[in-house]
Amino acid sequence: MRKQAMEIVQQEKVGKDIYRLTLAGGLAAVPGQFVQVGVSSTADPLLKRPFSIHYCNGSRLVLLYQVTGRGTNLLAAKKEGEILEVTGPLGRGFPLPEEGRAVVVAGGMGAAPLYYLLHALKSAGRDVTFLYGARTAAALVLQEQYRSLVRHYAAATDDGSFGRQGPVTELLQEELSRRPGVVFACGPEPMLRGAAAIAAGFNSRCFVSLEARMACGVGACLGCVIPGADGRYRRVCADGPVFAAEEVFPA
Amino acid sequence: MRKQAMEIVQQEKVGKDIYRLTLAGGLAAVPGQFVQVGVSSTADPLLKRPFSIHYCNGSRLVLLYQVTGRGTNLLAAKKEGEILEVTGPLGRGFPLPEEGRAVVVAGGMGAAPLYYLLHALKSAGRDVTFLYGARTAAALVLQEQYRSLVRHYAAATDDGSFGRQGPVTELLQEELSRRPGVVFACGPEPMLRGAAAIAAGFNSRCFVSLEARMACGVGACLGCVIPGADGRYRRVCADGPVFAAEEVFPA
Amino acid sequence: MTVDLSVKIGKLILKNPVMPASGCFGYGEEYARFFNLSRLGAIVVKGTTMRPRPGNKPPRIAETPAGILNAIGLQNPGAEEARLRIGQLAGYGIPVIVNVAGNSKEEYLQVIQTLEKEEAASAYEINVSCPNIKAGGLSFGTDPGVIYELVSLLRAATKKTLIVKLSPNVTDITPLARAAEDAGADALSLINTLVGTAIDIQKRRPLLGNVTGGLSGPAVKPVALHFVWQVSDAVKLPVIGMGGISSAEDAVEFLLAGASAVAIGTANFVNPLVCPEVIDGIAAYLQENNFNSVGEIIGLAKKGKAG
Amino acid sequence: MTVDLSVKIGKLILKNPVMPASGCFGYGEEYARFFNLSRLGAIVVKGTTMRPRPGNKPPRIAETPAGILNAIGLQNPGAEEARLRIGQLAGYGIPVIVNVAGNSKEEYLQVIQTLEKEEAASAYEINVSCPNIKAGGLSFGTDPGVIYELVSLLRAATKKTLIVKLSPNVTDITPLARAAEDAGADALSLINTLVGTAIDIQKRRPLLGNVTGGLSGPAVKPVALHFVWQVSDAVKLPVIGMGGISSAEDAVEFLLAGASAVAIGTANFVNPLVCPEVIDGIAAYLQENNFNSVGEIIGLAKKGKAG
Ligand SMILES: Cc1cc2nc3c(=O)[nH]c(=O)nc-3n(C[C@H](O)[C@H](O)[C@H](O)COP(=O)(O)OP(=O)(O)OC[C@H]3O[C@@H](n4cnc5c(N)ncnc54)[C@H](O)[C@@H]3O)c2cc1C
Ligand SMILES: Cc1cc2nc3c(=O)[nH]c(=O)nc-3n(C[C@H](O)[C@H](O)[C@H](O)COP(=O)(O)OP(=O)(O)OC[C@H]3O[C@@H](n4cnc5c(N)ncnc54)[C@H](O)[C@@H]3O)c2cc1C
Ligand SMILES: Cc1cc2nc3c(=O)[nH]c(=O)nc-3n(C[C@H](O)[C@H](O)[C@H](O)COP(=O)(O)O)c2cc1C
Ligand SMILES: Cc1cc2nc3c(=O)[nH]c(=O)nc-3n(C[C@H](O)[C@H](O)[C@H](O)COP(=O)(O)O)c2cc1C
Ligand code: FES
Ligand code: FES
Repeated sequence: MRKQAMEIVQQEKVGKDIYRLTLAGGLAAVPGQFVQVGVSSTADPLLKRPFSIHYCNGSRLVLLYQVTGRGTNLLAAKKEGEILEVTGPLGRGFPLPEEGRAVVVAGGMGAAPLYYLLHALKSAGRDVTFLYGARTAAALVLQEQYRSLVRHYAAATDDGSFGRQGPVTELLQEELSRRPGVVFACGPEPMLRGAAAIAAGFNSRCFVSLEARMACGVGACLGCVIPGADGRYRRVCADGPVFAAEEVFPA
Repeated sequence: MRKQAMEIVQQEKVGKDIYRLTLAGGLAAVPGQFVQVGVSSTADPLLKRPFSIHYCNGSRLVLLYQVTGRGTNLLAAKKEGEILEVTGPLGRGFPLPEEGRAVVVAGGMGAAPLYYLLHALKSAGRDVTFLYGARTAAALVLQEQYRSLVRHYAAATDDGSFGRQGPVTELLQEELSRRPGVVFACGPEPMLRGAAAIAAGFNSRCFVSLEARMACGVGACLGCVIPGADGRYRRVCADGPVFAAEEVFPA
Repeated sequence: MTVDLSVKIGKLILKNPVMPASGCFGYGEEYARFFNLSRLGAIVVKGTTMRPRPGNKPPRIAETPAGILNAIGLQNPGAEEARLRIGQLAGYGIPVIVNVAGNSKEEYLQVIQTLEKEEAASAYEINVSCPNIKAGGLSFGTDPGVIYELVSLLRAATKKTLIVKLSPNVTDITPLARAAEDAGADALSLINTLVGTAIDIQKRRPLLGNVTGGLSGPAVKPVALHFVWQVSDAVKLPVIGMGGISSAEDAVEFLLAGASAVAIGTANFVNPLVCPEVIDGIAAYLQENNFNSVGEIIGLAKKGKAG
Repeated sequence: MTVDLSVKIGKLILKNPVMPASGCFGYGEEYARFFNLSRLGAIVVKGTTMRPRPGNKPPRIAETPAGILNAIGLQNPGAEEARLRIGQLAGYGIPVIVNVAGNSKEEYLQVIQTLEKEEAASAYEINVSCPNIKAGGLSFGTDPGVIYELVSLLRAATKKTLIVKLSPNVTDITPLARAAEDAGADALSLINTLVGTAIDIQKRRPLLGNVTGGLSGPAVKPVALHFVWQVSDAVKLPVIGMGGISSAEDAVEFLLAGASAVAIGTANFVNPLVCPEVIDGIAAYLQENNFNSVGEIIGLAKKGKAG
């Protein structure tokens, strides 16, 4: 965990308002961890922005992000050669299963950290299904890259413009009824709750990656808490962002 | 006077920490007027920065500026193609003399607005002397451009690394003792006071361009005042930045 | 579909809820070169005292993170001259609100008496809160009894709309707001600037000639929003909210927090067109969110669940 | 030439004037992964109450122009558990200052009694100013009589250094500062956060679960500097200055304004190395300007001519 100045090697537009940013410099992280990225050299906007690690290795760090506000707008305007301040890796990532099948479920931009997870699962020789959901076909970015990493692949869109029409959790329901597996999910909270409930119905373990507004990103400020299933607060940045579903969603 | 979004056509380094910035878009201004330039799209730094008009015509605006702090640092980092918000032209410029000779005196970055003044004096067919002073040779930027506009030219540096060693006001003293003329001066305040005193000694009219910390730049906030020779405050942005020397410097 | 932007502040009907903040718009003439002032909901002119005031010694402005400090010290030409300048604004057909200041109750009263016959002066904004005058000014704004007496005195002297501008530099603003209400004010405006300073670390002395100044601009917006929320709960009077508004989004925050109108100060310095841009932006927000009038969103954030 | 960075705060000698601000550094462990905490002048831990507190409901953080609002609500594990965590900081060989909070005088006293036997706890910072606790907390900070009683009570209970942290949300801070001094405090610290709020204009409700929060970060720096200037004039006690410090230049401003030491809060979140960077930067400033010790610049801006 450290603060580094990293140079932008590539800033590619990969979808509507979605960019893939490649930074020079190594980072030793596990899938599901995140970094905090400085989007401005001045006091406004003040806070660094949290982004999951889309991919990293000893010499580069890749982020996949969507422009949704002021900070991400500034980030998208940055050019190759510019320097960003990056703190990380932060948080707890996905626990890699010792054995067995894995079902990885993405909702929209929730796909970002799962790419690195799929890499790790592939290296570990796991049998993996990737279920990729989004509002519409255009939001299913980088499909080929995801598909190339897994044995089973299916997509769903809310508007039916690609793959199954409906929530990606319907694909999960079918997948688990076909073959069991540990579930890893990232996406909007209702989708995560849905996935957790379905996994519970099959007695499958389920790990979800959550989001919260953060200040420090390291566990010091207690700003990013969410209530756990036991009613006690968890820090998303330091106790998560990946949690066992039963820790954060009441049964 | 209006607010425009202007595109950067060229950003050239013309000296140590000194840049010449060319923006696309017309501005109808008289020499000595200035513009306020937005250096950030966020709330920090908040205020626009005032810069004299180095040159302008119906299709472009040129500024000559030195990097001295946060805002000018941000400005220098901007690239061709980027858009700046510019308000202007602002303030009162130099009154062009109906007839007779003009002696134009620059101290350091005070040269910036005088380039446009020399253009106007040349167009008006005036006989002009330009006296260019700075701390050291390297700070006498764009000498050839200035020289090409005038009949008489002399330079002075504090350290003697170029031209006469000593303050540029010594050149003014000699020039006025040789031939009379209206004096136009821009530079550090002590130099302006010196120039005004010398001009007064020769019964020459003298116009000086002043600086002050500004907020609005248009005369509304009363933030940029300086005491006049009569003890009453003047707004540098709206009553100036060019003043008759006797209006602002007590005799 | 057009939306109804009009709001009522005391006896005034403003055609839209946007006005410049006092001291940030002179007597209007400078910004009249950028846009037609008749677009404004109202115009608010510089703080006016009975006699001309030279103001504080320079430097008067310091830039701070997302804000500025000012120590103008109420430089103004005095009530007689102000009256002439205000008269020149009659042609715009919008209410002119005169910000009134003074060192004593009598001075406030004299200013109002001087302006009372000027028809173009539609309302008074009583500045009991300028942090840049040493004598009297500050204490006026911090004592409910003094506010009550002052406002009662002025209320007896005028039928025009009386707005009291409160200071944010207080422990509890609600008794001050209630004192103004009880004494017959028609509306409240807030916030004035927060007291602050800045230091030049090379020269090792304060940046401002006056040592302290008033902080304004985006930096103070969260503080201003809180006061507007709190005061609009504590009194029935309409509140004119201000402090850091630079965009229509900011203005909508103030309306949702309970302001019936908004004033824009520092942002004029950064963007001379900010007032008309905010008016258009509020209309667009209302339309996009299917509201018919600005009245529908005033205080709406208080009804929603937090978080 | 090396410069002497040490300062004295009550009975503590700090080897340099830089410490993290309470609530912004947990119990140190998180930032220990970024740098060696023994570099700090002191470490200040999270506000501690007698019993564990869950804190406010989320969202607890909102970003504002050059600042943040927080509504943590004093989440802390309680004095017994805090004592264990503080014990673990002993190895760094620097003073540990425990920020103490409570809903009653008795609770403050109990916290101190619990920590009194923990040798690693070198000093107490009495937080009479947290704007995020509803019951009691706020009024503690605004009444000189209450501050006097509270500090007298705690003074009788401990010989350790007693620092009183004052609220900036007051009309006049000087009587509060004097009350703390008269009751035997060793030092004062300021400022705590300014009360503020922010509104989500899409959801039309406050951004914070608690509706209001405390504003900190660069936005508040001018306000903090003013209070430090004013309080260091009003009392003889050393003042620990804080509010928006993000760089050595900012820290030097506070020292020049009269602070004997500085604390850094929000800036840690942006730059986890800010504390050591500020320590090095202060040393560099002193060297470049030919000062031998940090003591030479404390309050120096007051002697210079303004402007
Ligand atoms: C652990 C974690 C991992 C994330 N990974 C990714 C990713 O890989 N790709 C991606 O596109 N987005 C990701 N996000 C969301 C991303 O942080 C926000 O989209 C981003 O902060 C928005 O910043 P903004 O300035 O554009 O938006 P604004 O709305 O202007 O931001 C205002 C404030 O709210 C915060 N904020 C706004 N939206 C979110 C959000 N959804 N989550 C947390 N804070 C938010 C901002 O950080 C900022 O402090 C992640 C969030 C978290 C917590
Ligand atoms: C009418 C006028 C014309 C000018 N023309 C030129 C020019 O042609 N070329 C040029 O290089 N400079 C010119 N200046 C000076 C220029 O405005 C400052 O160098 C610039 O504002 C510094 O900004 P900064 O953010 O880099 O410095 P910082 O010190 O970080 O700025 C902090 C604040 O102080 C203000 N400030 C700092 N220095 C000055 C200054 N000398 N005058 C006024 N305000 C200042 C800034 O605008 C800002 O608000 C002019 C100033 C005025 C008033
Ligand atoms: C330069 C300047 C001058 C001001 N003069 C006055 C004044 O004369 N009377 C007054 O009531 N408020 C005055 N104010 C305060 C503003 O009207 C307003 O309350 C404050 O600046 C907050 O709004 P803002 O953040 O939009 O600027 C002044 C503010 C500034 C920046
Ligand atoms: C997230 C957060 C938590 C805080 N918790 C406490 C606390 O527990 N006790 C306290 O006295 N101050 C607390 N503060 C206030 C800070 O210690 C400090 O006084 C204030 O933030 C101003 O400094 P800054 O601008 O450098 O952050 C907290 C501030 C923040 C941002
Ligand atoms: S963001 Fe600070 S504890 Fe999580
Ligand atoms: S800068 Fe506002 S009056 Fe000159």
